[in-house]
Amino acid sequence: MHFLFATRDELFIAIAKIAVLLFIVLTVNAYLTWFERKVVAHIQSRWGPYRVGPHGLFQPLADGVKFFFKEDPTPSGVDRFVYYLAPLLALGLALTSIAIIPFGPEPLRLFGHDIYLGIAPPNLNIGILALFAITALGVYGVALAGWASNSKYPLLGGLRSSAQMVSYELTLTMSVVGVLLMAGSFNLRDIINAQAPLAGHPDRGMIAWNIWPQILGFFCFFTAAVAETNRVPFDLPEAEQELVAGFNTEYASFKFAMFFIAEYTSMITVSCLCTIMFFGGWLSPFPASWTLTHYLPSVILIPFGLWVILDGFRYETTLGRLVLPAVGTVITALGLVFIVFPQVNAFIQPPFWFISKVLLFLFVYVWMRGTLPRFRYDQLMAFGWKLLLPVSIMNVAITSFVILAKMQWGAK
Amino acid sequence: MFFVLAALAVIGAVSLILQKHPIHSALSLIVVMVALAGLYLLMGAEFVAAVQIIVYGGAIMVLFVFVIMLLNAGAEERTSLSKMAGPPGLLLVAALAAFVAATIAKSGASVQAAAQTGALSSTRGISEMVFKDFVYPFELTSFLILVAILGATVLAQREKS
Amino acid sequence: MVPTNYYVILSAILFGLGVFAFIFKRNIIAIFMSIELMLNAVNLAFVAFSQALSKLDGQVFVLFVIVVAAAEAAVGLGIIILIARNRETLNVERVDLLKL
Amino acid sequence: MSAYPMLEYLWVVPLLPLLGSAINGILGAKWPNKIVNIAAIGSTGLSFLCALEAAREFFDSGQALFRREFFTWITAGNFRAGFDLQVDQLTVVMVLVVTGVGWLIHIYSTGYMAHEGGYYRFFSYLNLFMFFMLILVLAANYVLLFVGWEGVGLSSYLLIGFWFLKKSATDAGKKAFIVNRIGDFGFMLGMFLLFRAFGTLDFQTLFSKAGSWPAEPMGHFGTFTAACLLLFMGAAGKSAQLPLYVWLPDAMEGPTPVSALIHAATMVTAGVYVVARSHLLFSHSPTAMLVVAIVGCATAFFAATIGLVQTDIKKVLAYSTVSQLGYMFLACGVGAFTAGIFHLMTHAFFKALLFLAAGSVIHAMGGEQEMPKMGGLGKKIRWTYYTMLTATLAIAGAPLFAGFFSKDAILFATFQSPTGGRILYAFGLLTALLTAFYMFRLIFLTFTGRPRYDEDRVHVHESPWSMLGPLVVLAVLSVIGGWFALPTFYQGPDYFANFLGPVLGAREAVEAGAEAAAHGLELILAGVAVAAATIGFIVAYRLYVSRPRRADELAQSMKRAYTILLNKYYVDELYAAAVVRPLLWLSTNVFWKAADVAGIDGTVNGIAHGAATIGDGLRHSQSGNTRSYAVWVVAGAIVVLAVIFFWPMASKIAVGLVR
Repeated sequence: MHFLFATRDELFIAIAKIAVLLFIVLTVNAYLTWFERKVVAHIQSRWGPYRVGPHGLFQPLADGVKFFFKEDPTPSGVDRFVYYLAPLLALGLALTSIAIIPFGPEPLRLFGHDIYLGIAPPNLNIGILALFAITALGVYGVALAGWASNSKYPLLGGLRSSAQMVSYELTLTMSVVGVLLMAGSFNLRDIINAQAPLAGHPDRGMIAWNIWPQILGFFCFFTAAVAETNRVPFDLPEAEQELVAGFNTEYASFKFAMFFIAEYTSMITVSCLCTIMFFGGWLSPFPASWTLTHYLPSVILIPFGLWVILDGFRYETTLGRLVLPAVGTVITALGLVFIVFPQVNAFIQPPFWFISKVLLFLFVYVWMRGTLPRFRYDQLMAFGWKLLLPVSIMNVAITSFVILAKMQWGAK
Repeated sequence: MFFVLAALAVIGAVSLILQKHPIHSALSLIVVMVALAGLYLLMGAEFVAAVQIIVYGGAIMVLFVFVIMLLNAGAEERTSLSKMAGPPGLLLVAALAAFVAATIAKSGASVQAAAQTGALSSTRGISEMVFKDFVYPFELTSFLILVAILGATVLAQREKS
Repeated sequence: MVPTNYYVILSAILFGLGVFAFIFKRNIIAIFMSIELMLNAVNLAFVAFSQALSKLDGQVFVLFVIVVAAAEAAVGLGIIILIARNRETLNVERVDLLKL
Repeated sequence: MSAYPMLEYLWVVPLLPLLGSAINGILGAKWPNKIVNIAAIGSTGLSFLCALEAAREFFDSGQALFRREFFTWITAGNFRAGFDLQVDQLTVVMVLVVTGVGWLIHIYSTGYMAHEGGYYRFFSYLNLFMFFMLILVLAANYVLLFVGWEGVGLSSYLLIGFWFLKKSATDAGKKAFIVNRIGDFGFMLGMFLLFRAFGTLDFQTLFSKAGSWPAEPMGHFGTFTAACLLLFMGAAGKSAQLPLYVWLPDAMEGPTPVSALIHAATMVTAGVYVVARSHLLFSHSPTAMLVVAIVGCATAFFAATIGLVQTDIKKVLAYSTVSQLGYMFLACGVGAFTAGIFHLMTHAFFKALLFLAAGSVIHAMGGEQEMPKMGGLGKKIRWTYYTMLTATLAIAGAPLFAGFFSKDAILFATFQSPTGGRILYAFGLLTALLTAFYMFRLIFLTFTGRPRYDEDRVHVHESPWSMLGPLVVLAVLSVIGGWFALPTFYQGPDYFANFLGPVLGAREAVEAGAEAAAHGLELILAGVAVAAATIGFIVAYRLYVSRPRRADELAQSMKRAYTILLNKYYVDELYAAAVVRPLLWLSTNVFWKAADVAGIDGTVNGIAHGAATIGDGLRHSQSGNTRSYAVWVVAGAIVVLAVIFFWPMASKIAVGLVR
């Protein structure tokens, strides 16, 4: 793998990709907040954001604006360099990690170039390792933030989070090893393809996914991932009751936003990872022979769009009556497009599955936040070191043993 | 690309020396390590690069930062001796670096001659070496780590009094 | 293709800087870090030669070095914490019980 | 060959005792005596049976020599010493004697040592001895033989010093060891010489080569003579011949079974065995033969004279052993190797018996060894008495007892031997007389007459059957042990000679021929010997039974001679004056005071002081400042690098290292 690009076009393509991905990710982030608030609200039988825009759809925008124009005080006695560095580090690393995720198998042919979905080149042999490397560095953002803001709550928060992250990183890595053993490669694409039906074997759809043999690994991985992202129930670094807001107490407005975005971005990353590692990435859960399932995107989109339109007509505010139908029509149109142009449909399949799985995981995140209580710190550590790590190591042992056994007694 | 990374590394090292505050030194050291990782990638040693960042960047340096935070280490104060130590030390080191460079460069020339830069699938090859040729050293290192864990635990725990 | 010598010389420079840091710094943690720096320089040389000879041994050795460094860091930092506890300072010039 | 499993697995025979020794030595400490017995007696008994089976198979296979190289032990250049065992008639005799008698003595010891501390230790040593002895006799080359040789020396040392709290015992052990060293020195030199001459130490090849060499005429001092004399030096050490006999009497400090097994029956006969084993070499060198004969004869007479006046029952037996060994060497010296081995065998029987019986007496007396404090025991301990009487008759050469035949054969051979036979014969005869005298003296003093001990303090009691059993068996053997040679008296063949014929070769045939010719002569000589023995008996009877006071008067009348004898010709004192004291002086004044204290210690201390001063100077560079140390390290590194850089050779090396 080399850094220098062969042609200028490649450079441009790369930049373009980055721009697009950034836009998507940030938007998704924004609406993720909305989504989260809504879901949690409904879990707690509230309405959630409702004022700004229909169903509070414009809430994220409002938040963004607020973040921009809010006063941004820098506390006295902070270590300025580090104080500014920390959020940049956090956000930068979080966004970088997205770059490694591949979103679709074959390239999109545009202007005579093969454009792969995903920024990293498809032959990135150390994909998962690189990802881990980046997440490993992610600790600094939090730790430094906590240290730099020269105040005791952040310091404690920073200490906690760095300790927690370092501890759970082990589990995170170990629990993936099983998958890597089965795939025999670090390359994320290879890992997904390893879950695809082998040539000459019956296509068994989701049966071939890693989730079944690696159920233990998945459990460990997801838990550790949640801890890595400092989410409930492992969000001790920002445990309001104990230490105001943890490491980012002293951060305001945009720098705070950075941490915020970083957190949600890493949520997305982790969801993508879960999808790739255990849920067959962009593979359809159904055997390819079930051709009808190819129309699932449309089948989902069109009714949803229609419902949105209807709902829009019945909405209280004028804005709502304008916006919602528009959104609805767009969605419906998309669905129709998929039906009309089969090649588009064919191309859309993998990303569709990928995204839907990711959304599922994001929902799980939110769901957990809505339901689970927070750990106590000692519980957290004990859980990480005494349960997760041994289990994941055991998982590695079992997996390797099974693989060896298969090699030995050539079971199929 | 090489020169960018090399410059980055050297700058990091220098700032490691010049920074007064340990945490800044730590940060600059992290810079050095990342730069080195980049160099490894440049040389096609992907696995090593990844490990370099994961272990050095993600574990060891975190440990450093952690300890610095824990001990709340302040900026170091200069003393006459250390002022004195500067120039001669610089001389010594210059000589050392020069010698090392020159010596290895001399040998490096012959190495260059022998070098056929074949792209080797590093990760697989490394794994095979580690678990075939170097399996006993590998086991030994694992034992070493165990010892280190115990040692660290024993050292860091407060005596129950 | 960057010639091996460049890498080697770079590693030499880094090593030298590490040594200098070791001599020059007074904060024990910084000194410890300078050791890590030296180790890194050596690793660089290892990888450079392994690539030059297209042998993997060098990289394997780097792995071992990293492992050892990790162990060393764990123990060393434990010791540092002890020192900080007992001597209330991190300045090596204050830690001079050996002096007679 | 697999038809003969025991021969195939010949190594089992020596291994079994080693096993027993190891087991007892390692585990025995915790065990009750019974289990130790099982381990010890079981192993030796088994190896006895194995030996029997091996012998049967050997004769069954009907080959002259069975030889098997089990594994190579040392190879250097063209030198090879393997763990090679061999079996031939001579070996068979030795092995059977060793294992058989050894086994009996083991059994005996269970009774005798029953109340001793370190029971397991004793048996461990004893088995160890058996192991080495078997190695010695089974070995098929001089090196392995030497291993056994040293091994028996070691175990003898251990056993003599068995009661290591008794200073006299440990001293005796050391003495035995050191004196043997002197002999072994000769032995090794002999081996080296042989190797240099023949390029091998393997019996078969060595002898076949040697056989082809011409014999050296009398008085000529060539390879054979030198080698033989050196070997004989070793033999003399091991078999307690003049002038190296001094350790044997002291060795009586060991437990009596040890004296019986090692210092009477087996180990001390190793020398004779070696001489017989390398008879080919000896028969190539009449000079050496003569020396052997003379030394043997002298020892026999000399020891006998000392034996006359000893009062310690075991000492008497010890000197008698020495003199009997002299007989054997005499036989070898005059070329009657068969007779020598024959006497070796019979002697093993009756001398072991004597010692065991003596042990039984001591046991009965509760540890008393002085004959003047005994007397009249005959009625109290009948079995011991009769068995010992048998043995005495045997050693004194009473007709139809074992000793009679063997001794007779020796004397006859001596008489006939061309070189100075008559004189040697005379001394031999005299010795026979003396033997009879001191043996019967022992018997009378011990078993007859009035008790001279405090009756109500010492409760004389017969020994347990575990001790008496072996006595009886040995008694039987020492009666019938000589009957191989019985037929010779009516012109029949000498079974024993014919039996050993294949090994001891041509010379025997000649002798046999001569024997046939001079049959009448043999009868006469036998008569003379018996007469001599009878005289000895009568004298003893008159001195110690009919007129007890006479003995003391005699001692008074010839006081000087008596004291000389009583003090063993002052040989020990002589050695002390001639050898030990000069050595002591040398080692004290030269080696210790001059070389060690002044030289070595001086140097060492000087260095130490120098180091101290230097360190005193240098320690001020120890600022206790870590980084200053670092600076020094760096400086050193720079120096090294400079060397590597400016010195092309070194740079090459550096490149090599980098590669």
